[in-house]
Amino acid sequence: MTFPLLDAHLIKKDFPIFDRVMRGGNQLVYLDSGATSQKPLTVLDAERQFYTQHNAAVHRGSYLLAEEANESYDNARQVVATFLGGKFEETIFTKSATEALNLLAYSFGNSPHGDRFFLQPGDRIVVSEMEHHANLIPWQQLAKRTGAELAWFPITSEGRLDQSEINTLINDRTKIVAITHQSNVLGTINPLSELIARTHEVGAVFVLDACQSVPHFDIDVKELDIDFLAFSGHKALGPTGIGVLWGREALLEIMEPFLVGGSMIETVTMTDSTWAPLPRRFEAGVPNMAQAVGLSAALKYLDAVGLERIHQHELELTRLALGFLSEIPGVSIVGPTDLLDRGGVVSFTIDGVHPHDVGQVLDQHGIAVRTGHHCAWPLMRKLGVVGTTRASFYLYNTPEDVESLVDGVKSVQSYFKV
Amino acid sequence: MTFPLLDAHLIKKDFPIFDRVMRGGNQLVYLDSGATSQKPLTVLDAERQFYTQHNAAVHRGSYLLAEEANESYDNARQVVATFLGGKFEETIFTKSATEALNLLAYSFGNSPHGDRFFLQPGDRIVVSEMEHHANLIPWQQLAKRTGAELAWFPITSEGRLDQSEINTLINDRTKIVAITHQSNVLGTINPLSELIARTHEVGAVFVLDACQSVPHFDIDVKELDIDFLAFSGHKALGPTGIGVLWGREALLEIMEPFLVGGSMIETVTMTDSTWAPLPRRFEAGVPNMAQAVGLSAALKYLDAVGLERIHQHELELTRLALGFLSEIPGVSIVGPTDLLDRGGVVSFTIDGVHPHDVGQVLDQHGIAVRTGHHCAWPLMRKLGVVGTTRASFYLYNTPEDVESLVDGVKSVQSYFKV
Amino acid sequence: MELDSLYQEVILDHYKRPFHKGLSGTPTKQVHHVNPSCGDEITLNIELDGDLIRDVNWDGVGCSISQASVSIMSELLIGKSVDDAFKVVEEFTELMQSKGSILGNEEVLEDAVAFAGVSKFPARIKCALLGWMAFKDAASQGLSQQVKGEK
Amino acid sequence: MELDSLYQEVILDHYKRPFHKGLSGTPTKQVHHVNPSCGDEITLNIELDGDLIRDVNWDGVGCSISQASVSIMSELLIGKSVDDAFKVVEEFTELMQSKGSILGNEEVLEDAVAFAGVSKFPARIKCALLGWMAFKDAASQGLSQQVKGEK
Ligand SMILES: Cc1ncc(COP(=O)(O)O)c(C=O)c1O
Ligand SMILES: Cc1ncc(COP(=O)(O)O)c(C=O)c1O
Repeated sequence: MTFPLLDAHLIKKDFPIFDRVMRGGNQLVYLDSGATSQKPLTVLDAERQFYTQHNAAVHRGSYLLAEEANESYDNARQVVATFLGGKFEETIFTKSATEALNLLAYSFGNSPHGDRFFLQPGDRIVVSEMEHHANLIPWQQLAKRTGAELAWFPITSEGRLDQSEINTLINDRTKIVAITHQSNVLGTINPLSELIARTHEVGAVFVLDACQSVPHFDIDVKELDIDFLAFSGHKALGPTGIGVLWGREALLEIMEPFLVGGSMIETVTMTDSTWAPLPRRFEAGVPNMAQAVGLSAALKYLDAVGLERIHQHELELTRLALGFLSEIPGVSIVGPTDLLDRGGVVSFTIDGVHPHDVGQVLDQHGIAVRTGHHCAWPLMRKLGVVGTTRASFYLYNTPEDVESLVDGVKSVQSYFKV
Repeated sequence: MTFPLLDAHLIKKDFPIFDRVMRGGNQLVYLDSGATSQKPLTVLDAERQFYTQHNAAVHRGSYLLAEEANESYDNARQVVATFLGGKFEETIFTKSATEALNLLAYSFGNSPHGDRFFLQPGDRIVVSEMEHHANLIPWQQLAKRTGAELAWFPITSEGRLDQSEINTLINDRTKIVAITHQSNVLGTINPLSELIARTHEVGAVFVLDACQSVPHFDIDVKELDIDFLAFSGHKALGPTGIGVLWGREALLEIMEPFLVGGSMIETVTMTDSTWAPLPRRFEAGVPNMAQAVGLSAALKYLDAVGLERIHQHELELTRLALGFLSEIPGVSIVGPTDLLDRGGVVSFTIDGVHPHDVGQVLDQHGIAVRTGHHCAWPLMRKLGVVGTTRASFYLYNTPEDVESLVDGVKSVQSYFKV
Repeated sequence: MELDSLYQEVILDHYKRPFHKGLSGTPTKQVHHVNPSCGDEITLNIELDGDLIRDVNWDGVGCSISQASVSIMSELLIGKSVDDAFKVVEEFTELMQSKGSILGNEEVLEDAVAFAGVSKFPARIKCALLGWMAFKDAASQGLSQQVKGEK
Repeated sequence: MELDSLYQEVILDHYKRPFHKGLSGTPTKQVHHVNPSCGDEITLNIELDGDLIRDVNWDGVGCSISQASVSIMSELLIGKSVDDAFKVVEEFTELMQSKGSILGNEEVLEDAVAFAGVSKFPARIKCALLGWMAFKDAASQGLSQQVKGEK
């Protein structure tokens, strides 16, 4: 088997965790990058370099270290902005995608009556049935607080977004459409162009949950013509504790702040405050500086390898996995079984064995997969499963990892005698 | 001069940044720990160890790495809880003190009508005139959103909390009292016992902004009898991107969630969700695991040195600084000039030189101080200054650092010919 | 193999042929518990006659550990007084938290000692405890209901 | 000494004896600008006669760099056309962003070239620009006010 696209064996060497020995004395076969990715040394070194050379509070000092900290933090923001195809001012650091999506929901909820983002009974927010809880519950609760209605795109039995009712679902009263780019359970990549066009036709804003896309394939916010995007650093080779909200400048500028406190103000009296310009208006307090620097090192690493190559590599692994797994009697793929509009996530079930037990036996072989509802309970119910076993691939996974998975699945079956 | 309390020269060696060379070829004299502290190697190593050995998403996998990540994260929480004198369930990781305080304000704001934390016109929130913006603006904006009234303790000309009107300020309609433990500008430590007693007498909750106390002296939430506490890891030798909210279990349990998404739910349907038990209810999404681990290493380091020794050491440095600085003609101390109820923060002004210019000249000597309004604009206005120059001490500061500061101040005066 | 200490024969047997599964009778109290991290769910009925546990039956979805655990528990607790049952629950909880350091008292726990190996797999402890926590909840509520004469 | 490249003699002079400080006259437009990180504030008046800048005066608090900068700027721009003034502002902004790589065109900037050294101190660039940004704002607003005939 030749994988000319990417030498994942070589890439693995950049990630110290692959030296670990797992249960049963096995090497680590890490197939849970959909939950969080491993970190290359360059990211850890970038963080350490910040702490040991340039650590100071940004925005707050005029001494040399503070200047350097500012510069590091600004450079990190510029790297992220460029990576997304957006502007410096449009790129907000949060602690996670979850915070980024909550920021939007709370900011909209803070809008005064009559404002563009003000929501009231009769207004509509549209999501889909395949959303991660992080892109469902903030909107669900915003709807509850404001009296707006929550509507959603159903999915087809194959696990694709059913856009047949798009024009009735996204109607004139719709203010927000929030959809995932790639399902973290099914691997489905949602075609966005019609969704976005329709959203803008009715004057609504389009929010993209890009947690599973930004780390895995090339995207450009301007080309997509979206209004907001959220992703988490830890799924993109970056540190924990950092996420990004990208937003169209003209929209961010008229939005209410979310977290309030130091560094995001213009003037403050006891009874009133005015807000700093973008991007600081949305970053209260001493920010997660080291994590921003780490994330920028991660994105540079991804850029150096090449997002298109990474995507193709993951697709090859997915092709292998889908092929092998669907040949095993008793194994059912959950989600699309072809490679059309699909990323490197493969969910499956094994007749007679609960996903948790599948994961346990695989763990004994050093194989790390995710099992359960994957923070997408409504989707599980719709699919009629209690959970799935999910393998998710990344640039450091090799064809041998897929073989290990397939062998592991067979040993699950023999262990449980199914 | 003998400093038997603490060998800060030895401690400095644990902090790699002190090897840096600053402007003018000078060694780093870091007197800005009030803004952010430097990090000992042990903290950086703890984070790296997590990433290279145990990195996986907590709460979400049943494989070995995920078990280890869970254990690391749980242990970190237990260390913080013990450090504060609180319980595991009461200790919530946030990204910063700013987020922790906003969490409270938003959670209270989400309370349904009739609930304990529900606010409406006629209700009162009490803060003080010496609050950092992070413990002022969240309450100010909450008051605006709910129609509640914001009231505040004034300060005396010496820079102490004026508690003479305590019984009229904290009245029967008061729901929340939020006060800083130690002023980040003046160094004043606020005596809390009467405040807390009065707060509880009227049935309100007491929120302590402990950003400047938790890193510097021993505190125990049970002994203090407070209801909520917030602090930031980065000011306590810990990483950026981590903060803590501690709350009384019985109160946290009846509070509405703040950030919503994965890991903080019990069940989810498209239209409704129920919430996980504490502490997870307040931690949505994949958490800042590595930063939590780093913070716990920082608190262990502080514990090993001893908080009481650290506090006494800082007081000695403060005594020196106050003594030397107040002898210089044209230099005025802003804040208490004695050591009663005081921490290691010394703010001052120099006649005829703007704080920004003071900081610039000090920087040329390798001395890092903070200048400006210190995120406490209302306090600056009350004190009638445009800003101050602030030196803040920590366990790695030596008497020589104070001497450098004093020499630096004199050279500022000669540079500007004042 | 390490795995065999987790998946004892008796556990796999109960998983395949669970006891007291299927809701029936006229419960003194019914409770519904969920394990949010993996999605396991259980509905559990308890039938009390004063302090006596006349019946326990249940339905739910879950992994082998959670299913077998509630099956073995039901078998073990039916016919006991609530007081005695609570002692068994306590003993079982202790076993689960032992990180493999104890083997469990077979006098008290009977077949449930088979779960001793679970305590070495932190992620599975909640699976094993799900049914027991549901039972504890149902029994406490059932008791106080009777006291209040609500039955 | 590095510091002397920042604090040129002419800057310190203007700081001690600022020009056009004190609000006066009947401004076409008054603006108030703030530097949130350090708390420097400026109120700036502009008096226009069509396209001609008849007067600039100001008041405010701030460091030597911000005070001297607005003093030198006022002196420089009074009597120019708004168009010409904007070119000077642009040239000055460019100098500030040059990180010490250029010296500044003395023909255009006159005394303001003294601020070339500021560009090597990132934290001070905003101080130097505060007055200039206020001027730009006031002039644009003043112009469009005249066009709309609101004056
Ligand atoms: C007293 C006080 N409260 C709150 C804060 C806010 O902390 P952070 O910016 O880390 O959230 C600070 C520090 O900036 C502080 O000194
Ligand atoms: C599609 C999707 N959206 C949102 C999230 C939430 O990301 P985080 O938990 O890092 O905030 C995740 C990952 O957990 C995800 O896969």
